[in-house]
Amino acid sequence: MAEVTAQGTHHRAATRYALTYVGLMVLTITTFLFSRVDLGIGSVAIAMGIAITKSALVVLIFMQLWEHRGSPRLAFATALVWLALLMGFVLADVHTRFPLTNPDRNPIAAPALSAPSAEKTRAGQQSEP
Amino acid sequence: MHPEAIAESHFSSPEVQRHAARLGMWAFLATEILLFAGLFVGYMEYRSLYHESFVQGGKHLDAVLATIETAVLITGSFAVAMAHHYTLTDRNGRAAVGLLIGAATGIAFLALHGVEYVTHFREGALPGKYYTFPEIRTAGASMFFTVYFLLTGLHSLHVLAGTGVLVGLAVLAARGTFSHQNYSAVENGGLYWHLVDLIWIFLYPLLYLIS
Amino acid sequence: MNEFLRRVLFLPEQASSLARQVDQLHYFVIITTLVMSTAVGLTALFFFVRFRRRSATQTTRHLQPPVWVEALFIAVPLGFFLAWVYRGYHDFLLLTTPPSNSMDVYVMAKQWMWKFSYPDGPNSAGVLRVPANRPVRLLLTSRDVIHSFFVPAFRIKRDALPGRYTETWFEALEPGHYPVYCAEFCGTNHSNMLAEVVVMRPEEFDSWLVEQRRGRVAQQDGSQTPDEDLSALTNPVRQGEQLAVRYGCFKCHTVDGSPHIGPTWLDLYLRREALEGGGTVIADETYMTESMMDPLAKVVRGFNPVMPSFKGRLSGPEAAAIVEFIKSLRSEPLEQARSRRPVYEPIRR
Amino acid sequence: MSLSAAEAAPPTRNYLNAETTLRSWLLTTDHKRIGVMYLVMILISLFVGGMFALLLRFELLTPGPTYIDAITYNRFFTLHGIIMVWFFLIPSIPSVFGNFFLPIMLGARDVAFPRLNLASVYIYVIGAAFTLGAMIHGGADTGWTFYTPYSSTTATTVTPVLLGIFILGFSTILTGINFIVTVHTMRGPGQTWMRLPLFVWAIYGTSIIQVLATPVLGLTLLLLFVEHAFNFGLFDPARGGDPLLFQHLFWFYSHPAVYIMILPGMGVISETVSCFARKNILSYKAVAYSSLGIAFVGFFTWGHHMFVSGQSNFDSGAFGVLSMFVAIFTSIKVFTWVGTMYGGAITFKTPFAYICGFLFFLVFGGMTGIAVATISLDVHWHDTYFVVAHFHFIMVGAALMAFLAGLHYWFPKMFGRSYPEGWGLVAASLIILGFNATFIPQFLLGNMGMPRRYYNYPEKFQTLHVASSAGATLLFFGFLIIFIYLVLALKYGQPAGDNPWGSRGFEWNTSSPPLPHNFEKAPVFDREPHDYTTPVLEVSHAS
Repeated sequence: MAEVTAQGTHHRAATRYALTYVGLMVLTITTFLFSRVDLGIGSVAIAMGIAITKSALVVLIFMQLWEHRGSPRLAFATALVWLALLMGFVLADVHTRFPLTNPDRNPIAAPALSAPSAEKTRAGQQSEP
Repeated sequence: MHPEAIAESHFSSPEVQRHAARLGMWAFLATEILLFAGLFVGYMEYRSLYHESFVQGGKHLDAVLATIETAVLITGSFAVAMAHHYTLTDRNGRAAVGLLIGAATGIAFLALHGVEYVTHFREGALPGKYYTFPEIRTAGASMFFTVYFLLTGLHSLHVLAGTGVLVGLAVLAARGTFSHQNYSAVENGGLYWHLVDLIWIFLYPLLYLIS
Repeated sequence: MNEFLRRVLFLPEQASSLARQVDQLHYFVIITTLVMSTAVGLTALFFFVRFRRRSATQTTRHLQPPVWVEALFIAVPLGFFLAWVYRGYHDFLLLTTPPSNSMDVYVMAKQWMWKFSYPDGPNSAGVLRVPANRPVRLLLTSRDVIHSFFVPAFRIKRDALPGRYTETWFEALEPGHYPVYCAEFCGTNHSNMLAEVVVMRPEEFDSWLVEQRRGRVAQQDGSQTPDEDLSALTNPVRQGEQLAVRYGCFKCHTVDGSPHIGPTWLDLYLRREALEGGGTVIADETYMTESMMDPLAKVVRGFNPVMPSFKGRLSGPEAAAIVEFIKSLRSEPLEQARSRRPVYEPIRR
Repeated sequence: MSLSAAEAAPPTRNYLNAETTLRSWLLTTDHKRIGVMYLVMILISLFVGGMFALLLRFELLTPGPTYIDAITYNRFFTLHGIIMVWFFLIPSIPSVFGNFFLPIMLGARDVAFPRLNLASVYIYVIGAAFTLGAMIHGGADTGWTFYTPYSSTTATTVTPVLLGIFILGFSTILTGINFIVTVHTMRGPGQTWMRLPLFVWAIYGTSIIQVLATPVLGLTLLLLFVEHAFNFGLFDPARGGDPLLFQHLFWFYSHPAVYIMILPGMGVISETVSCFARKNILSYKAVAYSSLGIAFVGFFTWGHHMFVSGQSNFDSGAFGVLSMFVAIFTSIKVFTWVGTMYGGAITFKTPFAYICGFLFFLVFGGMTGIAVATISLDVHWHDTYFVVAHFHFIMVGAALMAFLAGLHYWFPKMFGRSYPEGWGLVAASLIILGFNATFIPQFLLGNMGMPRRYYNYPEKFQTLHVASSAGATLLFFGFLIIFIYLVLALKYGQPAGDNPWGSRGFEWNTSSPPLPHNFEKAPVFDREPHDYTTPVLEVSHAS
């Protein structure tokens, strides 16, 4: 762990922080402007991409993860892996469930069961999105 | 003038003690990330179940105000990073100023966010059974605002806690306790503040921008 | 052999088509478990006798096993476990994928009872009549909390989620009575929430079904608790409303939330009421029934105690019907994913 | 060697008599005193939780109501679960033996953050106070799993219980962080990762689980509190919520939590097997890495609690296969322990009796766990007494017996006196016998289809329930005997030397009870722990 002591290296740290700050502000404005333009699925990818770059800047520079190798990085990486693990399995479950176990997507409730004749007609019409 | 920081009796050297404090803080940050992980999972699940309501909900939220809040938090992060830099160069006065600016941005963020909450309360766009907002009527509309209030509520609590920490550190810095040997407290306070900013960096697009 | 092992392991009879197949894997797993744990126990005992300490200062060689021994420690158990889970998942898919020619039955779980209704025929509580040797698909739902439909004899179990549907299926082999339990904790009388699957010969079942449809059978089996949409006479909520009119409850209680002589019934169920003279109470079934019989016991703050007692005038079921009516008065939020009526979901093969 | 009025232990200075004011105990930052305080608190929790277990077993003697009504029974099994899981099993070995022996085994003077260590004690006390308050007020009746929507709509006092466990979660997180940093930064000279005692590896693995799993529990309880109080509808299907999301979040914590309970027990057994077989552990790397293996792979398997809950078939299959991988780490450890006895010099002392019990119950309990994770069998067994018997085999049979093995193995080191060997063996056999009599019938009850958490049950299950209740009383007397002779041994026990078992574990280098700062001069680690190739210096007069 290089202990930052010499005055010179400090000076560079200050400018590095300033540059990161400017970078973050620029990215914030760009992501806001991109959101005004509707690009469909692309807008989600761009927004997420910019968010990841911004968070990488904050973590590596502001939180000095760039200098402190070893166990701090391990702790941060494990937390992200566990986040992905939990999200992956829960979303996989939600998307592959018996369709009727998921909440009702279309606002109109399915017609009530009462008259026998309704049984046949509904069989065709019940299409799951 | 700055006392050579003697390592606490049971550490082998001051450097090991700082490394221990840093590792302990990063382990604590891992728990914070996993605390929000549960809520992000809830957001992703209900977004995939109620896509329509989440899109309309996202549009209804005020993206301009959110952008200002993001800028405020980033400025706070920058100020705290500079404060950490100043403690490394034994300039406690400037460090105190940096920390105070950080705390001020925290309060500003909470104020702006309070404005948002007030508009939602007035409109009736509230979670669960309190949801009486007429414009969005698709299935799961109240679920968007449930997830919105839980995510931003928990985050605001963390901003409040972070502001308290920064004010405490500013008072200590003003008294000149920190030095290039003894800066672990400012570093850990800064790490916590940057993490709070990190979580908002992901909240901001997920809630306000994606359509 | 199968019968012997089933009896030794206290397993209930194998009354469904898949029960025997599931039990075969059960025997294999349990026998390996017994063999493994006794082997470990005996080896430890043998080592203890063989290598007991002979002198207080005895030293031992530093043993390091060859790598293949450690690899064996990993490979052999892993082989067993993966074989089990492969066979287990194969059986599980059979257990949860109903054949396309199965007959549908809707199962509605309610706090502490099971109600069954056939798509185009009768419904009943506590007794599920099915034909033998014909697959039956159950579409499970619940009206309040999570319950779990468990028939030990068929080796099937599936949770019933409130407002959602889950499915399971079985094919009974021979006629008989098989108990049904609720396996997911659901409150005070979780242990009384029993039901029974009555398996009949196919032709007997068909004639029973026809009679049910024509409604000619004078006495329906089990207590007749109709679905919400049937005529007023048999619908507790509608019955409760008419009783409230007859006993003049609406002279003091409103149903739309507006203030009146007595507390409004809108959203009253499970609301925390502040009482006259301090303390609060949650307006659940017990409080409402008690207030009908002895209104002055717990008067809500801000209302004067003028309500007459209905003890002796209101019978038990009538009071329960009025409580059902009060419970149904919930302010409809603008958007609510109400628990839908049973719907037909084509069976994926 | 019966209890004789031993002469007073020579008054050498140690951590117990260095300062004896109450204030010195309450404000101590000495990891040994904190370990002793935790020992007292968790023994009280064990006693209270055990009482609830007995009350439940007596109620189940007859099918109908025996002496309490349904709602009280539901509250009793909820509190039995909560107290045993969170207040006894999770803190038991890490907070007591971890706190006491981790710094000594590393050659350190104290843990990395001593003040944080004391804070976690007081957070435990506050959490216990909230739950005690809820208990007196009537306590929740939802079971320790708090499944929604029952837990969010029941009128019983769920909130203080949630708050109590939420606060307790912080105590576990702080202990976890403390131990991770201690192992990383405070190892003594020459103490490489491959020379760490296996107990330290097990505590390190457990701390990783504590740090990574407990926050998700904190969030789940927070969301449940919000749902119970304000009905936001996150888990309420009527408002579009998904009850299965609660189960996913809850089991994402609770399955790794069962490894928090068993992993430290495995660490204790690794130490005690080496000592009483007087032989180095068979394959050190395999056992050390399987501790980490359990810690990491333990997080991939939570879905096997939800096979019948409406979870998708794909997820059920994935979780079933992954559950098998976490099982091989346990089997590596078991084969290594039994292999360690080969070529050893075994003496049969009380800890060794507990080791034998532990081995049999871990293998039998673990294999029934794999049986339950075999997806098609779980459909029949889920939420029946088979599952109850399985996890009691692991929690009581394995984890509690490992705790007792550790308590007897380290009692001389912690208090300077040795317990009566004869009574120890009597109590051990009573416990092993009582345990079998209690839980073997429950396996058969599960096979018959007797569901869990049933207040009254059909007639045909009664004989097995009576057998199980009889076993439970036997178990209770076993624990009572232990409690009595250990408390008496504190005062009247033979003064034990610095190394009564002749063990080559590093913690036996200090005096017993140890000095306030463990060592005069920091020990140098030049060999593997438990290396018995050279004769032990001090002949143990105990054997």
